[in-house]
Amino acid sequence: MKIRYFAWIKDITHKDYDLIENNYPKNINEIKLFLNKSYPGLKKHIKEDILRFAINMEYSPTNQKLDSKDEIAVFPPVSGG
Amino acid sequence: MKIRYFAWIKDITHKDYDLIENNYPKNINEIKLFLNKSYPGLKKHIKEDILRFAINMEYSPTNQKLDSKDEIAVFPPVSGG
Amino acid sequence: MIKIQKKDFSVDNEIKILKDSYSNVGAVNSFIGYVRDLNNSKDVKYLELEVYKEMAIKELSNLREKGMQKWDLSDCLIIHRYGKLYVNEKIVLVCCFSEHRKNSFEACKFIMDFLKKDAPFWKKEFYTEGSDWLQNIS
Amino acid sequence: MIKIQKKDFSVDNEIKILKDSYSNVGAVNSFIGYVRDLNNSKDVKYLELEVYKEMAIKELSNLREKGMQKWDLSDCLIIHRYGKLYVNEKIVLVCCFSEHRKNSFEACKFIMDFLKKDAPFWKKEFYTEGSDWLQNIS
Repeated sequence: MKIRYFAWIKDITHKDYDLIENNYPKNINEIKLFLNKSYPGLKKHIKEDILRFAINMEYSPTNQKLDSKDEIAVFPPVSGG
Repeated sequence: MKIRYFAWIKDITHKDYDLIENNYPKNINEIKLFLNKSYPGLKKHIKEDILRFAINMEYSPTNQKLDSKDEIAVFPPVSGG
Repeated sequence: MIKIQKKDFSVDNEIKILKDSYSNVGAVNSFIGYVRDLNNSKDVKYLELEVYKEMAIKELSNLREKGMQKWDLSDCLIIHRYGKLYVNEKIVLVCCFSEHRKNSFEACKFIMDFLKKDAPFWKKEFYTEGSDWLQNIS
Repeated sequence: MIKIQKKDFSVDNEIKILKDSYSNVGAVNSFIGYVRDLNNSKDVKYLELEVYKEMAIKELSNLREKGMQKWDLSDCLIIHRYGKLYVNEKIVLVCCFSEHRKNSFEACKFIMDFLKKDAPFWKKEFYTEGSDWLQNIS
Protein backbone atom coordinates (compact mmCIF):
# COMPACT_ATOMS: atom_id res chain seq x y z
CA MET A 1 0.00 0.00 0.00
CA LYS A 2 1.21 3.45 -0.93
CA ILE A 3 0.27 6.47 1.16
CA ARG A 4 1.04 9.76 -0.57
CA TYR A 5 1.36 13.18 1.07
CA PHE A 6 0.75 16.60 -0.44
CA ALA A 7 1.26 20.30 0.27
CA TRP A 8 2.00 21.13 3.95
CA ILE A 9 1.38 17.52 5.00
CA LYS A 10 4.80 16.88 3.47
CA ASP A 11 6.29 19.62 5.66
CA ILE A 12 5.29 17.38 8.59
CA THR A 13 6.02 13.92 7.16
CA HIS A 14 9.25 15.09 5.48
CA LYS A 15 8.60 12.58 2.72
CA ASP A 16 6.37 12.22 -0.33
CA TYR A 17 4.96 8.82 0.54
CA ASP A 18 5.08 5.72 2.69
CA LEU A 19 5.04 2.17 1.40
CA ILE A 20 3.47 -0.40 3.73
CA GLU A 21 4.00 -4.06 2.92
CA ASN A 22 2.54 -5.90 5.90
CA ASN A 23 -0.27 -5.12 8.34
CA TYR A 24 -1.51 -2.35 6.09
CA PRO A 25 -4.44 -0.21 7.33
CA LYS A 26 -7.82 -1.74 6.45
CA ASN A 27 -9.78 1.52 6.22
CA ILE A 28 -9.33 5.29 6.53
CA ASN A 29 -9.72 5.18 10.30
CA GLU A 30 -6.75 2.82 10.47
CA ILE A 31 -4.86 5.19 8.16
CA LYS A 32 -5.49 7.93 10.72
CA LEU A 33 -4.13 5.71 13.50
CA PHE A 34 -1.05 5.02 11.42
CA LEU A 35 -0.54 8.74 10.77
CA ASN A 36 -1.04 9.70 14.42
CA LYS A 37 1.59 7.19 15.42
CA SER A 38 4.14 7.90 12.68
CA TYR A 39 3.75 11.69 12.54
CA PRO A 40 2.78 13.27 15.87
CA GLY A 41 2.69 16.66 14.10
CA LEU A 42 -0.40 15.49 12.21
CA LYS A 43 -2.34 14.61 15.35
CA LYS A 44 -4.10 17.93 15.88
CA HIS A 45 -5.02 18.21 12.20
CA ILE A 46 -6.54 14.73 12.28
CA LYS A 47 -8.37 15.57 15.50
CA GLU A 48 -9.76 18.75 13.92
CA ASP A 49 -10.85 16.71 10.90
CA ILE A 50 -8.97 19.00 8.51
CA LEU A 51 -7.28 16.39 6.32
CA ARG A 52 -8.82 14.95 3.19
CA PHE A 53 -8.32 11.38 2.00
CA ALA A 54 -8.53 9.86 -1.45
CA ILE A 55 -8.46 6.17 -2.33
CA ASN A 56 -7.14 5.41 -5.78
CA MET A 57 -7.61 9.05 -6.76
CA GLU A 58 -11.17 9.34 -5.55
CA TYR A 59 -12.75 10.89 -2.49
CA SER A 60 -14.22 7.91 -0.68
CA PRO A 61 -16.33 7.18 2.41
CA THR A 62 -14.16 6.63 5.49
CA ASN A 63 -15.40 3.10 6.07
CA GLN A 64 -14.42 1.88 2.59
CA LYS A 65 -12.28 -1.26 2.84
CA LEU A 66 -8.70 -0.86 1.69
CA ASP A 67 -6.67 -3.28 -0.38
CA SER A 68 -2.92 -3.80 -0.23
CA LYS A 69 -2.61 -2.47 -3.76
CA ASP A 70 -4.50 0.75 -3.07
CA GLU A 71 -2.97 4.20 -3.37
CA ILE A 72 -4.10 6.43 -0.53
CA ALA A 73 -3.59 10.19 -0.67
CA VAL A 74 -3.57 12.46 2.36
CA PHE A 75 -3.85 16.17 1.78
CA PRO A 76 -5.06 19.46 3.23
CA PRO A 77 -8.05 21.42 1.87
CA VAL A 78 -7.38 22.28 -1.76
CA SER A 79 -6.63 25.73 -3.17
CA GLY A 80 -6.64 25.43 -6.95
CA GLY A 81 -8.36 27.58 -9.56
CA MET B 1 -35.62 66.95 -37.29
CA LYS B 2 -34.01 63.80 -38.55
CA ILE B 3 -35.87 60.49 -38.44
CA ARG B 4 -33.60 57.50 -39.06
CA TYR B 5 -34.67 54.00 -40.08
CA PHE B 6 -32.93 50.69 -39.41
CA ALA B 7 -33.03 47.03 -40.44
CA TRP B 8 -36.29 45.96 -42.13
CA ILE B 9 -37.91 49.33 -41.47
CA LYS B 10 -35.69 50.54 -44.34
CA ASP B 11 -37.11 47.78 -46.58
CA ILE B 12 -40.43 49.59 -46.14
CA THR B 13 -39.32 53.22 -46.15
CA HIS B 14 -36.80 52.64 -48.96
CA LYS B 15 -34.62 55.30 -47.39
CA ASP B 16 -32.24 55.69 -44.45
CA TYR B 17 -33.84 58.79 -43.01
CA ASP B 18 -36.28 61.66 -43.41
CA LEU B 19 -35.48 65.29 -42.70
CA ILE B 20 -38.43 67.39 -41.53
CA GLU B 21 -37.99 71.13 -41.51
CA ASN B 22 -41.44 72.49 -40.68
CA ASN B 23 -44.35 71.15 -38.68
CA TYR B 24 -42.16 68.50 -37.15
CA PRO B 25 -43.77 65.92 -34.84
CA LYS B 26 -43.95 67.09 -31.23
CA ASN B 27 -43.76 63.67 -29.58
CA ILE B 28 -43.48 59.97 -30.42
CA ASN B 29 -47.23 59.68 -31.01
CA GLU B 30 -46.98 62.34 -33.69
CA ILE B 31 -44.00 60.46 -35.16
CA LYS B 32 -46.27 57.42 -35.45
CA LEU B 33 -48.91 59.51 -37.26
CA PHE B 34 -46.24 60.76 -39.65
CA LEU B 35 -45.00 57.20 -40.32
CA ASN B 36 -48.54 55.84 -40.84
CA LYS B 37 -49.20 58.54 -43.39
CA SER B 38 -45.86 58.42 -45.21
CA TYR B 39 -45.33 54.62 -45.16
CA PRO B 40 -48.57 52.62 -45.20
CA GLY B 41 -46.48 49.44 -44.97
CA LEU B 42 -45.53 50.42 -41.41
CA LYS B 43 -49.15 50.75 -40.26
CA LYS B 44 -49.64 47.21 -39.01
CA HIS B 45 -46.30 47.19 -37.21
CA ILE B 46 -47.17 50.43 -35.44
CA LYS B 47 -50.60 49.08 -34.56
CA GLU B 48 -49.04 45.92 -33.11
CA ASP B 49 -46.61 48.08 -31.12
CA ILE B 50 -43.60 46.29 -32.56
CA LEU B 51 -41.40 49.30 -33.37
CA ARG B 52 -38.94 50.83 -30.96
CA PHE B 53 -38.10 54.52 -30.82
CA ALA B 54 -35.02 56.34 -29.61
CA ILE B 55 -34.63 60.08 -29.11
CA ASN B 56 -31.06 61.33 -29.44
CA MET B 57 -29.78 57.76 -29.08
CA GLU B 58 -31.76 56.93 -25.98
CA TYR B 59 -34.89 54.91 -25.38
CA SER B 60 -37.38 57.51 -24.15
CA PRO B 61 -40.94 57.68 -22.85
CA THR B 62 -43.47 58.16 -25.66
CA ASN B 63 -44.75 61.43 -24.30
CA GLN B 64 -41.34 63.12 -24.22
CA LYS B 65 -41.46 66.45 -26.04
CA LEU B 66 -39.44 66.60 -29.25
CA ASP B 67 -37.28 69.44 -30.46
CA SER B 68 -36.57 70.40 -34.07
CA LYS B 69 -32.91 69.44 -33.60
CA ASP B 70 -33.65 65.98 -32.25
CA GLU B 71 -32.56 62.80 -33.96
CA ILE B 72 -35.28 60.18 -33.82
CA ALA B 73 -34.55 56.54 -34.60
CA VAL B 74 -37.19 54.02 -35.61
CA PHE B 75 -36.23 50.35 -35.52
CA PRO B 76 -37.49 46.82 -35.02
CA PRO B 77 -36.65 44.66 -31.96
CA VAL B 78 -32.89 44.25 -31.76
CA SER B 79 -30.93 41.07 -32.48
CA GLY B 80 -27.32 41.73 -31.50
CA GLY B 81 -24.96 39.67 -29.40
CA MET C 1 -13.55 50.01 -23.29
CA ILE C 2 -16.27 49.79 -25.96
CA LYS C 3 -15.38 48.83 -29.54
CA ILE C 4 -17.83 48.65 -32.44
CA GLN C 5 -15.84 47.34 -35.37
CA LYS C 6 -15.94 45.30 -38.56
CA LYS C 7 -12.70 43.44 -38.10
CA ASP C 8 -12.01 40.34 -36.04
CA PHE C 9 -10.15 40.51 -32.72
CA SER C 10 -7.82 38.40 -30.59
CA VAL C 11 -9.26 37.56 -27.18
CA ASP C 12 -5.73 37.17 -25.74
CA ASN C 13 -4.62 40.57 -26.96
CA GLU C 14 -7.76 42.38 -25.92
CA ILE C 15 -7.63 40.90 -22.42
CA LYS C 16 -3.89 41.47 -22.05
CA ILE C 17 -4.15 45.20 -22.86
CA LEU C 18 -6.44 45.68 -19.87
CA LYS C 19 -5.19 42.94 -17.52
CA ASP C 20 -1.65 44.34 -17.43
CA SER C 21 -2.96 47.39 -15.54
CA TYR C 22 -4.62 45.41 -12.77
CA SER C 23 -2.40 43.05 -10.78
CA ASN C 24 -5.16 42.74 -8.17
CA VAL C 25 -7.48 41.11 -10.74
CA GLY C 26 -7.71 37.36 -10.16
CA ALA C 27 -10.79 36.65 -12.27
CA VAL C 28 -11.81 37.35 -15.85
CA ASN C 29 -15.08 35.98 -17.12
CA SER C 30 -15.57 36.27 -20.88
CA PHE C 31 -18.40 35.59 -23.23
CA ILE C 32 -17.83 35.10 -26.96
CA GLY C 33 -20.81 34.93 -29.33
CA TYR C 34 -20.41 33.28 -32.75
CA VAL C 35 -22.32 33.00 -36.03
CA ARG C 36 -24.06 29.60 -35.98
CA ASP C 37 -24.51 27.42 -39.05
CA LEU C 38 -28.10 26.53 -38.30
CA ASN C 39 -30.91 28.76 -37.08
CA ASN C 40 -34.67 28.20 -37.23
CA SER C 41 -33.79 24.95 -39.06
CA LYS C 42 -32.21 26.82 -41.95
CA ASP C 43 -28.65 26.57 -43.27
CA VAL C 44 -26.98 29.88 -42.52
CA LYS C 45 -24.33 31.05 -44.98
CA TYR C 46 -23.52 34.40 -43.41
CA LEU C 47 -24.97 37.35 -41.52
CA GLU C 48 -25.23 41.01 -42.34
CA LEU C 49 -25.06 42.79 -39.02
CA GLU C 50 -26.41 46.32 -39.02
CA VAL C 51 -25.72 48.77 -36.21
CA TYR C 52 -26.91 52.21 -35.12
CA LYS C 53 -23.35 52.97 -34.17
CA GLU C 54 -23.63 56.21 -32.21
CA MET C 55 -26.46 54.79 -30.11
CA ALA C 56 -24.73 51.43 -29.67
CA ILE C 57 -21.69 53.18 -28.19
CA LYS C 58 -23.89 55.21 -25.86
CA GLU C 59 -26.03 52.22 -24.83
CA LEU C 60 -23.07 49.88 -24.28
CA SER C 61 -21.14 52.55 -22.37
CA ASN C 62 -24.08 52.97 -19.99
CA LEU C 63 -24.44 49.23 -19.61
CA ARG C 64 -20.71 48.81 -18.97
CA GLU C 65 -20.81 51.58 -16.37
CA LYS C 66 -23.75 49.93 -14.59
CA GLY C 67 -22.03 46.53 -14.56
CA MET C 68 -18.74 48.03 -13.33
CA GLN C 69 -20.45 49.78 -10.42
CA LYS C 70 -22.86 47.03 -9.42
CA TRP C 71 -20.14 44.36 -9.27
CA ASP C 72 -17.18 46.55 -8.38
CA LEU C 73 -15.24 45.53 -11.49
CA SER C 74 -11.69 46.72 -12.13
CA ASP C 75 -12.51 46.94 -15.83
CA CYS C 76 -14.89 45.72 -18.48
CA LEU C 77 -14.48 45.32 -22.22
CA ILE C 78 -17.24 45.03 -24.81
CA ILE C 79 -16.47 44.43 -28.50
CA HIS C 80 -19.31 44.03 -31.02
CA ARG C 81 -18.70 43.49 -34.71
CA TYR C 82 -20.90 44.51 -37.62
CA GLY C 83 -20.97 43.98 -41.39
CA LYS C 84 -20.74 40.66 -43.17
CA LEU C 85 -19.91 37.78 -40.83
CA TYR C 86 -19.57 34.14 -41.87
CA VAL C 87 -20.39 30.99 -39.91
CA ASN C 88 -17.92 30.40 -37.01
CA GLU C 89 -16.85 34.04 -36.94
CA LYS C 90 -16.95 35.90 -33.63
CA ILE C 91 -19.71 38.47 -33.20
CA VAL C 92 -19.32 39.75 -29.68
CA LEU C 93 -16.90 39.68 -26.75
CA VAL C 94 -17.65 40.75 -23.19
CA CYS C 95 -14.87 40.48 -20.57
CA CYS C 96 -15.36 41.36 -16.91
CA PHE C 97 -12.31 41.87 -14.68
CA SER C 98 -12.67 41.49 -10.91
CA GLU C 99 -10.72 40.42 -7.86
CA HIS C 100 -12.75 37.26 -7.31
CA ARG C 101 -14.69 35.08 -9.69
CA LYS C 102 -18.29 35.53 -8.51
CA ASN C 103 -18.51 39.17 -9.56
CA SER C 104 -16.94 38.59 -12.96
CA PHE C 105 -19.48 35.85 -13.75
CA GLU C 106 -22.51 37.83 -12.62
CA ALA C 107 -21.46 41.07 -14.31
CA CYS C 108 -20.76 39.31 -17.61
CA LYS C 109 -24.16 37.60 -17.56
CA PHE C 110 -25.90 40.88 -16.71
CA ILE C 111 -24.17 42.73 -19.54
CA MET C 112 -24.91 40.01 -22.10
CA ASP C 113 -28.59 39.87 -21.07
CA PHE C 114 -29.09 43.60 -21.54
CA LEU C 115 -26.91 43.80 -24.63
CA LYS C 116 -29.21 41.21 -26.24
CA LYS C 117 -32.27 43.15 -25.13
CA ASP C 118 -31.34 46.75 -25.83
CA ALA C 119 -28.19 47.28 -27.92
CA PRO C 120 -29.18 48.55 -31.40
CA PHE C 121 -27.83 45.78 -33.62
CA TRP C 122 -29.80 43.79 -36.17
CA LYS C 123 -28.88 40.50 -37.79
CA LYS C 124 -29.99 39.55 -41.25
CA GLU C 125 -29.31 35.88 -41.92
CA PHE C 126 -28.59 34.68 -45.44
CA TYR C 127 -29.48 31.06 -46.21
CA THR C 128 -28.87 28.80 -49.18
CA GLU C 129 -32.07 30.38 -50.40
CA GLY C 130 -33.40 33.69 -49.16
CA SER C 131 -32.76 35.70 -46.02
CA ASP C 132 -34.45 36.74 -42.78
CA TRP C 133 -34.15 39.52 -40.24
CA LEU C 134 -33.78 38.10 -36.76
CA GLN C 135 -35.24 39.13 -33.44
CA ASN C 136 -33.78 38.24 -30.02
CA ILE C 137 -36.16 36.16 -27.96
CA SER C 138 -34.23 35.86 -24.70
CA MET D 1 -10.20 18.20 -23.04
CA ILE D 2 -8.31 18.34 -19.74
CA LYS D 3 -4.78 19.72 -19.61
CA ILE D 4 -2.59 19.87 -16.51
CA GLN D 5 0.54 21.68 -17.56
CA LYS D 6 3.35 23.96 -16.47
CA LYS D 7 3.45 26.17 -19.54
CA ASP D 8 1.25 29.12 -20.40
CA PHE D 9 -1.48 28.86 -23.05
CA SER D 10 -3.21 31.04 -25.62
CA VAL D 11 -6.95 31.38 -25.01
CA ASP D 12 -7.54 32.06 -28.74
CA ASN D 13 -5.68 28.94 -29.84
CA GLU D 14 -7.23 26.67 -27.23
CA ILE D 15 -10.74 27.82 -28.11
CA LYS D 16 -10.14 27.67 -31.85
CA ILE D 17 -8.96 24.05 -31.77
CA LEU D 18 -12.32 23.00 -30.34
CA LYS D 19 -14.63 25.63 -31.89
CA ASP D 20 -13.69 24.68 -35.44
CA SER D 21 -15.44 21.32 -34.96
CA TYR D 22 -18.76 22.82 -33.85
CA SER D 23 -20.42 25.22 -36.26
CA ASN D 24 -23.64 24.94 -34.24
CA VAL D 25 -21.93 26.52 -31.21
CA GLY D 26 -23.02 30.13 -30.77
CA ALA D 27 -21.80 30.66 -27.21
CA VAL D 28 -18.51 30.20 -25.38
CA ASN D 29 -18.23 31.28 -21.79
CA SER D 30 -14.70 31.29 -20.39
CA PHE D 31 -13.18 31.84 -17.02
CA ILE D 32 -9.53 32.74 -16.57
CA GLY D 33 -7.98 32.77 -13.10
CA TYR D 34 -4.78 34.76 -12.45
CA VAL D 35 -2.13 35.11 -9.77
CA ARG D 36 -3.00 38.24 -7.78
CA ASP D 37 -0.41 40.62 -6.36
CA LEU D 38 -2.11 40.98 -3.01
CA ASN D 39 -3.69 38.32 -0.83
CA ASN D 40 -4.50 38.42 2.88
CA SER D 41 -2.94 41.91 2.83
CA LYS D 42 0.44 40.53 1.84
CA ASP D 43 2.55 41.35 -1.23
CA VAL D 44 2.63 38.21 -3.34
CA LYS D 45 5.77 37.62 -5.39
CA TYR D 46 4.87 34.26 -6.88
CA LEU D 47 3.07 30.99 -6.25
CA GLU D 48 4.24 27.43 -6.14
CA LEU D 49 1.30 25.37 -7.33
CA GLU D 50 1.40 21.71 -6.38
CA VAL D 51 -0.84 19.12 -7.98
CA TYR D 52 -1.77 15.47 -7.45
CA LYS D 53 -1.73 15.06 -11.18
CA GLU D 54 -3.31 11.64 -11.73
CA MET D 55 -6.17 12.49 -9.39
CA ALA D 56 -6.59 16.00 -10.84
CA ILE D 57 -7.07 14.51 -14.31
CA LYS D 58 -9.60 12.01 -12.98
CA GLU D 59 -11.46 14.60 -10.88
CA LEU D 60 -11.58 17.23 -13.63
CA SER D 61 -12.63 14.64 -16.23
CA ASN D 62 -15.57 13.64 -14.05
CA LEU D 63 -16.47 17.27 -13.43
CA ARG D 64 -16.25 18.07 -17.14
CA GLU D 65 -18.46 15.08 -17.97
CA LYS D 66 -21.06 16.19 -15.43
CA GLY D 67 -21.10 19.74 -16.76
CA MET D 68 -21.30 18.55 -20.37
CA GLN D 69 -24.31 16.35 -19.63
CA LYS D 70 -26.18 18.65 -17.30
CA TRP D 71 -25.99 21.61 -19.70
CA ASP D 72 -25.88 19.75 -22.98
CA LEU D 73 -22.53 21.30 -23.96
CA SER D 74 -20.92 20.60 -27.32
CA ASP D 75 -17.53 20.64 -25.64
CA CYS D 76 -15.68 21.81 -22.57
CA LEU D 77 -12.03 22.60 -21.97
CA ILE D 78 -10.24 22.80 -18.64
CA ILE D 79 -6.58 23.83 -18.39
CA HIS D 80 -4.87 24.10 -15.02
CA ARG D 81 -1.24 25.05 -14.61
CA TYR D 82 1.15 24.05 -11.85
CA GLY D 83 4.70 24.91 -10.79
CA LYS D 84 6.06 28.41 -10.24
CA LEU D 85 3.66 31.13 -11.35
CA TYR D 86 4.30 34.87 -11.05
CA VAL D 87 1.82 37.69 -10.46
CA ASN D 88 -0.43 38.31 -13.50
CA GLU D 89 0.19 34.83 -14.91
CA LYS D 90 -2.79 32.68 -15.82
CA ILE D 91 -3.54 29.76 -13.51
CA VAL D 92 -6.70 28.22 -14.90
CA LEU D 93 -8.94 28.32 -17.97
CA VAL D 94 -12.42 26.82 -18.23
CA CYS D 95 -14.31 27.18 -21.55
CA CYS D 96 -17.86 25.90 -22.08
CA PHE D 97 -19.20 25.56 -25.64
CA SER D 98 -22.96 25.54 -26.18
CA GLU D 99 -25.56 26.53 -28.74
CA HIS D 100 -26.97 29.35 -26.62
CA ARG D 101 -25.41 31.49 -23.95
CA LYS D 102 -27.36 30.51 -20.84
CA ASN D 103 -25.95 26.98 -20.69
CA SER D 104 -22.37 28.07 -21.31
CA PHE D 105 -22.57 30.54 -18.39
CA GLU D 106 -24.13 28.10 -15.95
CA ALA D 107 -21.86 25.19 -16.84
CA CYS D 108 -18.72 27.34 -16.51
CA LYS D 109 -19.79 28.61 -13.10
CA PHE D 110 -20.63 25.07 -11.94
CA ILE D 111 -17.26 23.72 -13.07
CA MET D 112 -15.30 26.55 -11.45
CA ASP D 113 -17.20 26.15 -8.15
CA PHE D 114 -16.41 22.44 -7.93
CA LEU D 115 -12.89 22.80 -9.26
CA LYS D 116 -12.20 25.22 -6.38
CA LYS D 117 -13.78 22.82 -3.91
CA ASP D 118 -12.43 19.43 -4.98
CA ALA D 119 -9.60 19.51 -7.53
CA PRO D 120 -6.34 18.47 -5.82
CA PHE D 121 -4.20 21.57 -6.32
CA TRP D 122 -2.47 23.52 -3.57
CA LYS D 123 -1.09 27.04 -3.73
CA LYS D 124 1.86 28.17 -1.70
CA GLU D 125 2.22 31.94 -1.83
CA PHE D 126 5.64 33.54 -1.52
CA TYR D 127 5.75 37.08 -0.12
CA THR D 128 8.46 39.67 0.27
CA GLU D 129 9.08 37.82 3.51
CA GLY D 130 7.96 34.27 4.15
CA SER D 131 5.33 32.06 2.54
CA ASP D 132 1.92 30.53 3.24
CA TRP D 133 -0.10 27.56 2.06
CA LEU D 134 -3.55 28.70 0.95
CA GLN D 135 -6.97 27.19 1.42
CA ASN D 136 -10.00 27.92 -0.77
CA ILE D 137 -12.82 29.48 1.19
CA SER D 138 -15.54 29.67 -1.43
